[in-house]
Amino acid sequence: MFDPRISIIDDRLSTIDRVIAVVSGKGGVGKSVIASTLALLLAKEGFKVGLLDVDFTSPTTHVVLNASGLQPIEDKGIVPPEIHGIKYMSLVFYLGNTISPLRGTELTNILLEILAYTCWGRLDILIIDMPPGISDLMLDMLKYVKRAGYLIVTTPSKMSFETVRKLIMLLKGLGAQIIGVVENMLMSGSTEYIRREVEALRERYLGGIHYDTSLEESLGNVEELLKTGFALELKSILQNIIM
Amino acid sequence: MFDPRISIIDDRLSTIDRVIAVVSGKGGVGKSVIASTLALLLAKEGFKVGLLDVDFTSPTTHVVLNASGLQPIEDKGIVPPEIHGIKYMSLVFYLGNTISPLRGTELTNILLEILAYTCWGRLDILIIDMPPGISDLMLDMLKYVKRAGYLIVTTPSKMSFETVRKLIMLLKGLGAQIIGVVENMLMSGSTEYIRREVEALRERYLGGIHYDTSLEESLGNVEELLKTGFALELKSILQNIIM
Amino acid sequence: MAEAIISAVSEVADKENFKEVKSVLVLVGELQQVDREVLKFAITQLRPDKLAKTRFIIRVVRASFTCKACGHKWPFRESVLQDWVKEAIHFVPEVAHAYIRCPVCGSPDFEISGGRGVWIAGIRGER
Amino acid sequence: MAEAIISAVSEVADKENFKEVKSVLVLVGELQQVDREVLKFAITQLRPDKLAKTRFIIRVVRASFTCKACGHKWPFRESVLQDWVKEAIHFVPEVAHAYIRCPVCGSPDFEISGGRGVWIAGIRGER
Ligand SMILES: Nc1ncnc2c1ncn2[C@@H]1O[C@H](COP(=O)(O)OP(=O)(O)O)[C@@H](O)[C@H]1O
Ligand SMILES: Nc1ncnc2c1ncn2[C@@H]1O[C@H](COP(=O)(O)OP(=O)(O)O)[C@@H](O)[C@H]1O
Ligand SMILES: [Mg+2]
Ligand SMILES: [Mg+2]
Ligand SMILES: [Mg+2]
Ligand SMILES: [Mg+2]
Ligand code: NI
Ligand code: NI
Ligand SMILES: [Zn+2]
Ligand SMILES: [Zn+2]
Repeated sequence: MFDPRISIIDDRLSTIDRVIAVVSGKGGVGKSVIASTLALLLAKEGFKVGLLDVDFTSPTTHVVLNASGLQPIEDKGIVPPEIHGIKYMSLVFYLGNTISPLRGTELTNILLEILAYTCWGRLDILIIDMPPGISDLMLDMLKYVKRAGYLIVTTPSKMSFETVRKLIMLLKGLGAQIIGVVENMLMSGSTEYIRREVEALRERYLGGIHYDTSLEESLGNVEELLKTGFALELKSILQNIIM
Repeated sequence: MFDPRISIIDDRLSTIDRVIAVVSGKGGVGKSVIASTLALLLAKEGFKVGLLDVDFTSPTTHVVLNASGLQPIEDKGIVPPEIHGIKYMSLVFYLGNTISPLRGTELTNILLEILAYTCWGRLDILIIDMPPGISDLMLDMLKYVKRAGYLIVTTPSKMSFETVRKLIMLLKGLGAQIIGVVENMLMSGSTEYIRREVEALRERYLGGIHYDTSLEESLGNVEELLKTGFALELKSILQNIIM
Repeated sequence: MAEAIISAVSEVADKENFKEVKSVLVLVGELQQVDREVLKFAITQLRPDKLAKTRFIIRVVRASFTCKACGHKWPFRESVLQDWVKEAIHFVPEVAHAYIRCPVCGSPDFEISGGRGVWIAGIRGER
Repeated sequence: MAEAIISAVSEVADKENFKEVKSVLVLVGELQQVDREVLKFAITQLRPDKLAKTRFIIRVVRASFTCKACGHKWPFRESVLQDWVKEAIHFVPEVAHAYIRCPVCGSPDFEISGGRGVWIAGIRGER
């Protein structure tokens, strides 16, 4: 038995110049707001950009983008709808507000399905928002999307870096491309703790983003979101790296 | 073929009066600090308490408890080591600082192994710290530990409640026992948003815990941790409910 | 989907050093809701010269679910579902977990034990 | 482990209405690192009267791994591991993912394709 989806994935992704997965291992560090805001920033700069939400049991990028009510079109595959200049794909299109508890084997199946049948067309960059944990979807990305570069997000907390360190070790061990580490939700001054730890692992510390009390209110309002200190700091950190 | 582990789980848990799983669906909301601190508070009040960290790919409760270097004893099963008056079990005992990426089927196997072979002895309460996501381990808890009560944690954010709402709907649909919802990391005033949403779902809003800048530094130092505003607020919220 | 099948068949044919591929057996899960004739037609349109004479046999596999909580098995009956739900399951069968529950115990923790995906179950060729 | 086996066997015997259980075939994964004689002795000590005459046959199943990234299969060779790692794998075989990598591609994404767990593969009795 032979699964034809696997042999078509590289084909489908061949029209995309660069694939960037936003990861952490840890939850709640800001992966989804960073992935969504990065996609918005890139679209505004004139890049052709796609955003894929792979946190299938608890997707959230649609909240940031206010993307409810969108529907993909079926035409020799699935054509993702466009919002704010981003080609956007999420399981939310098919789930509505219901819950879909999914086991790991099912998560793998969904990823394969989406990678094999989504027609992204020509893209400069595809951003992938990853779930927390170091489980099926992380292993599947490493297996099926070998070209992906990893943008790692942590908070200043040792609880958070405890997990991030392990993820970095995994990615390094497999020779995956690590773009660098973003430290999100700085409270007042940086402690330099994360920078030191990241550099000790010989990876790139990209910079810090402060905790921004105006972010929550701006979620769902893209104009407002792009004006927040959060978005400005994210832009200045990634300016020369991704944009 | 018949897996003997499954038929022994109820036996193993039969010496435990109450099982409480700390859940959210969402990551980074404070499940692990709440689960650990709750266990510490209960031990201090004289309860016989156990703590089981089920976030196998990214365990963190050992950071809160400063529980490195502990080892369980094998004696007709696994006897969990005691720390700060808590019988404590985590995969960290066997992983050290290495990373163990695990697929869902493997997570299920580990859970069964631990539930079937850990000898908790007489306990008033066993606290289980759950991973983020609504996947294998959540479904396995519902399948193998039907007696568990669920203590749900959210932050004030709509991003966070987007997922928590779905989890509540799942638990309600299955008739699982929901203890109530704790709102963690309040910044300044409460917005009442979470309370209203929880009550609309006809569940119990237990109270809010403020963001506490002294918490991070106290992690690993149990004396200090129990003096934080975080611990005091957690205690007053759960006083009449769990203690 | 037709592209995926052709690309997979070509890959296997190359690996096996087939001069000619005689026939291909394709199993299509019922949940995929693919029209057999449409798929056959799409394959005919898209196949490269190398597969011009290949016979594509397409078989639909019935869908069924097995509950992981209570063990109950039941068949998929799409008639009870609304159109947009069918459409969603057509795209990703796993979203069934959002809309279908075990008829015995109410659990969403079931396995799609058949009827999902597309499989190339056999390729016959000449070297 | 002996308790688990006895409790499972008793359960099945009740369900099947066995008056007497003749023999039980127990498969023990090599990764479990259980000494067959020790397990046999523990079962003899713990079994209830009902199972007093039952013959327990214990077989060890060799462990092997299959890489999900590259497909390579290889056998478990515990000799290369340090004692405390063996001890850890003895308790939960899945922690092998922290210490062992595929010898071909270096991936930790492998399956323990045999040699884990304890299984009751057969129970023969008289009604
Ligand atoms: N720099 C920041 N300032 C303020 N709030 C933030 C910041 N980054 C993230 N958040 C908030 O933190 C929560 C978690 O963010 P999210 O993107 O969902 O994390 P993840 O995807 O890693 O789980 C959200 O409520 C989000 O709005
Ligand atoms: N009330 C609080 N005040 C300040 N920091 C908190 C509070 N609750 C949790 N945190 C911090 O938030 C981060 C996430 O907490 P954690 O318990 O790891 O969440 P989860 O287990 O849900 O992923 C940790 O760095 C923790 O120290
Ligand atoms: Mg997220
Ligand atoms: Mg946690
Ligand atoms: Mg499909
Ligand atoms: Mg064992
Ligand atoms: Ni289709
Ligand atoms: Ni043992
Ligand atoms: Zn059922
Ligand atoms: Zn390999």
